[in-house]
Amino acid sequence: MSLVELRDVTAGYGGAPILKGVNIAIEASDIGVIVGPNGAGKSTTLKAIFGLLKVQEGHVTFRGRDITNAEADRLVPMGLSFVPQEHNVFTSMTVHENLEMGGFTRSDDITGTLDEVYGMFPDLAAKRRQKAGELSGGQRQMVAMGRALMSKPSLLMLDEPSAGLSPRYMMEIFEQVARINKTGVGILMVEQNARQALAFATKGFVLASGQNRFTGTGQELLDDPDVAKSFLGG
Amino acid sequence: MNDFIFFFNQVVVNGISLGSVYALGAVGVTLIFGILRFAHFAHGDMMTMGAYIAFVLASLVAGLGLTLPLPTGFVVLPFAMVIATLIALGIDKGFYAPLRARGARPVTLLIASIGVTMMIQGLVRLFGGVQTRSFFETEPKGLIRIELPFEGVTRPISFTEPQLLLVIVTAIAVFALHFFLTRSRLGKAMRAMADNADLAKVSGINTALVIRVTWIIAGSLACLAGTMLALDVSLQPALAFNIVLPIFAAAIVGGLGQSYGAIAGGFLLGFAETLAVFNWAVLLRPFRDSFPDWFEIPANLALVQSEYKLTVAFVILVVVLLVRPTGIFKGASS
Amino acid sequence: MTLRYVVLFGALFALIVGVGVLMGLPFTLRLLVEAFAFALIAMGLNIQWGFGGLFNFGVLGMLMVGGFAVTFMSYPINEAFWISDGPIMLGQTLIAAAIGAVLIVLAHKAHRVGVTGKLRAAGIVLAWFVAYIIFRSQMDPAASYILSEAGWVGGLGLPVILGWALGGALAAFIAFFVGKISLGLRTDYLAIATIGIAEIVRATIRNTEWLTRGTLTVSPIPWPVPTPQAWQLWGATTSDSFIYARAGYLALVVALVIVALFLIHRAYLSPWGRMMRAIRDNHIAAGSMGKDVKARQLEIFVFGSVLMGIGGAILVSFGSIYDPSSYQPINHTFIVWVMLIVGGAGNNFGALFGGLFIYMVWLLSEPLAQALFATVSNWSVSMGWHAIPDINARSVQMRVFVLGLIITLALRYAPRGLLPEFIRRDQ
Amino acid sequence: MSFDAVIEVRNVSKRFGGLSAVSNCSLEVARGSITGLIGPNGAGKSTLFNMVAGNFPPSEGTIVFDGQDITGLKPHQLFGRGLLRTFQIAHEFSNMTALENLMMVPPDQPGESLAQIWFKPGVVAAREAEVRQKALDVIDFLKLGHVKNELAGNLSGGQKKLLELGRTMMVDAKAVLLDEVAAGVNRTLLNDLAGNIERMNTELGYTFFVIEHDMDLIARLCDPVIVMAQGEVIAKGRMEELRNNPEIVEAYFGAAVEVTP
Repeated sequence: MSLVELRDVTAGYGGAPILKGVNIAIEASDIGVIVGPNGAGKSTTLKAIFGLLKVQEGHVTFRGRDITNAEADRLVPMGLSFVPQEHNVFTSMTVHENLEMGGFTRSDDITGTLDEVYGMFPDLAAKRRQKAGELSGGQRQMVAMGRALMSKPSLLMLDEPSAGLSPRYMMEIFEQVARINKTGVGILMVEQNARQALAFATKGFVLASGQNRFTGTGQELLDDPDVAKSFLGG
Repeated sequence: MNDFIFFFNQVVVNGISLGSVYALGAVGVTLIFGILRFAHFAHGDMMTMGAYIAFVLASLVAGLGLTLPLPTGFVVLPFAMVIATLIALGIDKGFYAPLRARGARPVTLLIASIGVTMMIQGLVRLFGGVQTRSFFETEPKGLIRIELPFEGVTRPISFTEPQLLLVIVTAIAVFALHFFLTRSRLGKAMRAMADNADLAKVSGINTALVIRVTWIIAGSLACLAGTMLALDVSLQPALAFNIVLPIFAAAIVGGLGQSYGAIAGGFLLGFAETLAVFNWAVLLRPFRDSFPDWFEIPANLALVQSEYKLTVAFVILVVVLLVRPTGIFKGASS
Repeated sequence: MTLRYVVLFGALFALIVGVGVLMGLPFTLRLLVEAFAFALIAMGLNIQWGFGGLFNFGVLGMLMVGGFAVTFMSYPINEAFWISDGPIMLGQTLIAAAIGAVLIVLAHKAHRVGVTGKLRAAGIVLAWFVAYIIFRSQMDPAASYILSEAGWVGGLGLPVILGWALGGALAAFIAFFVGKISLGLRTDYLAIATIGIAEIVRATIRNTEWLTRGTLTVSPIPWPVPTPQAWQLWGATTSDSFIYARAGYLALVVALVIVALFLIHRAYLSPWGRMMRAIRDNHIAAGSMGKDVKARQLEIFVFGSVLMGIGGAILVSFGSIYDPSSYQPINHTFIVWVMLIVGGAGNNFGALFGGLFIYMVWLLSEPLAQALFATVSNWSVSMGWHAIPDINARSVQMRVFVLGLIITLALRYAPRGLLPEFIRRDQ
Repeated sequence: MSFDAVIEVRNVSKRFGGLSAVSNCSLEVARGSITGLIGPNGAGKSTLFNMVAGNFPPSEGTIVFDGQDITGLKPHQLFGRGLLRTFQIAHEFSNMTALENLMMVPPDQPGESLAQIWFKPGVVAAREAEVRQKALDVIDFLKLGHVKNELAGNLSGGQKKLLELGRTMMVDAKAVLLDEVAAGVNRTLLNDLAGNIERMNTELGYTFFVIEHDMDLIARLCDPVIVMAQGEVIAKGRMEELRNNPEIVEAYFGAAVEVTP
């Protein structure tokens, strides 16, 4: 049984659908990466899983349970977590409060998880009383990831975590993602920097125009000349 | 010295009272704007409605013939706030929630709040009548005078009991709100949603619950502000509708969505109004001997005539909108 | 769609006939004159909100300005004022205002001579303050002099139609400055700013007694058509005279509304309307397609306000009394919004229908509510309980509630109104 | 080619608060060319584009269009000088039909003045007929005839993009800024779109300045291509050359990251 699975999902914001029958499946051990040209429906796929837009046809399951069009406040306690691409921190709140909000749905003690997150991102520990809006782009991305980890997810979804970051931060983020995955958290992320992302993905999905174009392990896709030609810029 | 006490009684006491009412109202407006992203125009009438609820409860209690150490209208306030809160939740469920569910634009909700304003006004006048009433028909309004132990000072510092209570409850409400927003889980969730509603949702925050809490706070603060205003002046159907615009001005001047800004804006406007209509000639009189003979102190040196008191708020509002549209504290944008 | 127009306007006509039979001709004519005046005002708001997407909560201010204009223009000349020193003192006030204006303009232009930043801002604030002091130093004595010597300025004794025109012009003049100040604001700020400015206008007109007589009210204001008294002089019976006079007034107003509707609708169907809808839909794209968004929004704001000013003037002439205290946001701003939302924003005929229909509902609900309350009260008495106190005062409040209910229901169930904006398809 | 540049960006910088989005950028767009602008997300392409289009002024530097300084001019003023833009997310007038979307474009229509509408209806009608014919021609050119009476808001993403392109054809533009025309457009329609851009360039003499993520489209249309990274221009040349330049490939496409999963 897959951790999360999309079967023939058609979804959109009303009007013409953006996803037209997308299939994706991820295990808990996987780092899944969705790549493809702009407008292919990559981010839309994540939003469809997280109930942020309407799934018109098809099904989304999480550990075998149907979560099609479930609301986020139900999904987070189940173990799903999502880091949006933009506006992914509470700018007027401190780093610490941002993390607390990540653990909002938990009724148990969150201090242990807080320490883990600070251990994972030492930069943040030093700035815990600072407003998130005053941080640099890379630090914000860490706050956003830390917030998403506070709910102790078993599936972490990231929408272009490297967007707008300098190469140093990008590497750091990718390394953290790989490390998080090793603790048993399934990863599903969307990336523009397709090569780097596919290089460490266990599963890659190339979408175009709202449909699956190629699926395989990251290495298979990198080696596929068709993929390289159309989507990796030769 | 007497003249300075006059200044104190006229400006400081009135400024604080008016500022407190504005602040309590503006906090409600700003919270609703922060969470629901629309200008809730019916807020002033929710204040009036709250005052009428308190009035009815006070009449019932007075009918029991109890004598209380504090004004009856003040004692029944907690009960009135509960009722007003329930009504506020009902209004949201009946009139705003369906529009939100449809994804209506904020301006549609603003127009809907005009409809709610009219309904409340109609009902208040229907059941409460159009005449002016007083909470102090059956009991005296306490007056506090503090004689200063200086030589030649004949005029005491004076303010009324409701004014004192108003300042106390405003301070308590502001501190309670501060602790709620910064310390409690739900308060932080509210700030989170005001900051970034989509991300709050993604974090698993129950946004419907936050909206309910917002109405509970806004509704009870509106009832508090309305009742305290009615205790201070008098109760009439147009009580708060007349000050809903200064309240909005206070919220905007403070930066819409900013609770502390709203409090600051409220006091700023309260003082601006009382200072603008104060007759500054009073303060010049003690020095009349030191002026040359040809200089005659004009009888009235008020910056604006008292008829234009309310327009002071709008002038400040318009200037703020022109110079710094996000308010003195940076406001949320919709 | 055409059927919908026929049915709605047919029903409206039937309603008018029904009212005529039940309530008598004089009442119906009065209702129609006022309803058509409000339809004109609703059409003005439709231009601003329906065509341009500009939120105007200051309708009341425009109506008051229109009312003042026609009062000033058409009321007989007050000899006592003109023979006094009043005109000279007002002239001095005008000069003082001009000096103040020059000061302010100079302060604004200080950056040309190198004064910038905070210093310039301080200069501007100081200039406004000094200008205000200079103005008040002349205005206050002039005002109290006129009040004591002549009572007030009086009118100009010119034809009423000129007063209506001045109402439109004065409203346009004020709308221009209001628009300059506030049109860049977001919708919710614009709403508060316009209502704030309207309140300033209201406070000013109410309190400048030397010019408007303030709360003392001005009457009788002349009519543009023969009055009932004139008809009586010509031999008509009292009851007939009211019918003739009001019918004459109604004919004039209806003619005006038809001309306005024709002109507005023509503009709406032309490239002008297309451009305005484009700006409303997406002002960023319209700007990048070469449309001067700011200037066009100002144009539309002024255009709509002209109709409101004229409408306000018509109402005051008809009532024959100018009472600044009678203006209330509910009766003069919110009701116009109800008319437009229920009728259909963006559709001229929707505004016309909404204006006529809602005004009739508004006016008719008063006697209906009174009858209802009287019945309930009688029933209460017959049951041995108390009668309802102040029936008349309370029952009129019923209609405020009903109006609020109508607009919220309309927003929920017919958000585009009874006659929605239509799509123009090419043949 | 620099002696006949339509757009010249000279030492332009833009800062938002403390963040520097574009720093000291200079580039040129030659008359009659289709110049591409590529770079990773956050490279400052859109910021640069918005400054050229007049959406906000640069913090420093000048922008020259057709030999004249246009720094700080507003979009509607640039339109009057023949500089047009499309938007990454189509900015259609959603409550107007496709045809109306085109017909609103031509500047100085007599029918945009109330006085002309009321007092010179003949002039207005005559011009309106011309504008309509022109719009119908553009609709035909773009093969949108079947949706001309559809509300623009109801069109598909690709059709909206075509409509945006069509709006630029309603006037004689000297240069058109295309902001990610390929985003959200399916392959078949993209082919049409690219074909239309090529035709507009060769047959009608339009100059294009294009931001694009779709490498196929860039390779097909653009010469030269300018590469931006971290707020600076790092290279300019033909697409084939850039693809073979390892430094560019690393900056833009990125080197493979050695992370063991």
